[in-house]
Amino acid sequence: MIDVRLLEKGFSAGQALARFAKANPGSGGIASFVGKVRPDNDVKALHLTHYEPLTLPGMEELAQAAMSRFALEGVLAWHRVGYLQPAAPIVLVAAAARHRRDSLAAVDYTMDHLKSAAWFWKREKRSDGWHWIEPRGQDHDDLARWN
Amino acid sequence: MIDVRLLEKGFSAGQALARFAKANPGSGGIASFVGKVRPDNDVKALHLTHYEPLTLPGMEELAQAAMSRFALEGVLAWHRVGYLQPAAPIVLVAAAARHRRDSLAAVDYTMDHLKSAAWFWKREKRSDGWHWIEPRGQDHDDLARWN
Amino acid sequence: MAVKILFLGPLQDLAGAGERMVDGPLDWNGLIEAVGLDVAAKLQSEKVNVACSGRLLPDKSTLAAQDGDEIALLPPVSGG
Amino acid sequence: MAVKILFLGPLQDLAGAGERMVDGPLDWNGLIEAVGLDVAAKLQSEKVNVACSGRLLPDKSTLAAQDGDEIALLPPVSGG
Repeated sequence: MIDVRLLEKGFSAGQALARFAKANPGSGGIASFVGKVRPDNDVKALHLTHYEPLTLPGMEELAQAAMSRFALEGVLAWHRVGYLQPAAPIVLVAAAARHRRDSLAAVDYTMDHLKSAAWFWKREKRSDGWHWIEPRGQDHDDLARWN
Repeated sequence: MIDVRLLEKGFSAGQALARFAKANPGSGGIASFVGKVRPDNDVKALHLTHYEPLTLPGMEELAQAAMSRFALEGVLAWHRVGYLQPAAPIVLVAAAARHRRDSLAAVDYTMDHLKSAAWFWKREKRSDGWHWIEPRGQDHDDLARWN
Repeated sequence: MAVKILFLGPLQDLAGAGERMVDGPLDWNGLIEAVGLDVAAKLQSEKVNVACSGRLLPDKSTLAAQDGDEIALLPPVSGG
Repeated sequence: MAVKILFLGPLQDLAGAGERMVDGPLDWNGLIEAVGLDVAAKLQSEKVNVACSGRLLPDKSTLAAQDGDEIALLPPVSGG
């Protein structure tokens, strides 16, 4: 079961995970990662933009790739767009599998690709105004692990 | 923040994760794994026994080791004991960290140690009676990755 | 009808707007001329991708946009 | 008062009971004699750990249990 969403409004990761678990009753384990706006570095708000014709299809392809690469029964990838407050969840990824290592590796893989290969641009508002977040070398190193 | 528990009764992983997130407001990300009794292989019930003077202290040492090894702000490790029905959660591990890779690696590390180095003995009830679950070679291979 | 050019992410600050309408048809050289010097310089780097009508172009220099098409200029995505 | 021997996990099936009380003091040889042949054979393998009074013994042959102590026989834990 693939559940991929772009969300304009906030969401509860706990509730989403509870529903995902119910939707994958046959799995021995579910791994997940939730990423939040860091409440530090003088950040007042985060603004996430995307390009609709590419972003959601790209996320769906990524979820399919994770399903093919690992022995999964389900994968969930939810990503916020729009304006976010500090501590709000940005991204939730979960993978249901028969074996623990598959579910954890699938979350790792999906997060690495969402971070550096999905069509999102972020800027953050600090006390001196808005700043675009640049690509990070570390993210590309993380992605290269899967080649 | 370390939250280690041995539980005699069932629990909701979603609720536990929601509380854990609130208890670690400064973290950029939370990774988790929940393992359930597999509803297959003719398994009617799972029975988990432990040795109280060693099991909980061992889990607390493991959580401390994860905190020391990875850059974490919090770690949660809950484990069921007693009789469990198919699909019931057995174990929940979560790690809150500033960086994604730390949180995922900490969950992987903690699960590997809970699986093959924590004082639990499991037996499962099949149609022909109770059977002890033997140690698995794969689990020891998983553990050896961290040496 | 015309061609719509979308400036994604930080390109919108360089362009001074999120989008611009230009007359079609538009090829790669026409795009370079239409976007202004700052965006053109970025566009000529390998790191900016171009999509036309919702499809990423494997080779952006083959751009051939018609009236009604939407061209999206896609700079490197944010890590963070 | 006496020494309590606890048989954990699959050892309880071999012992026929979860625990047994024996007179103290009890050393390694006394333990081997007290647990019956099946458990003794397992106990002499490296894989069965012994705890006394809640502490794992680094070398189980150094066992020196007094009346009131609890000895736990700990077979390899389950994977699964």
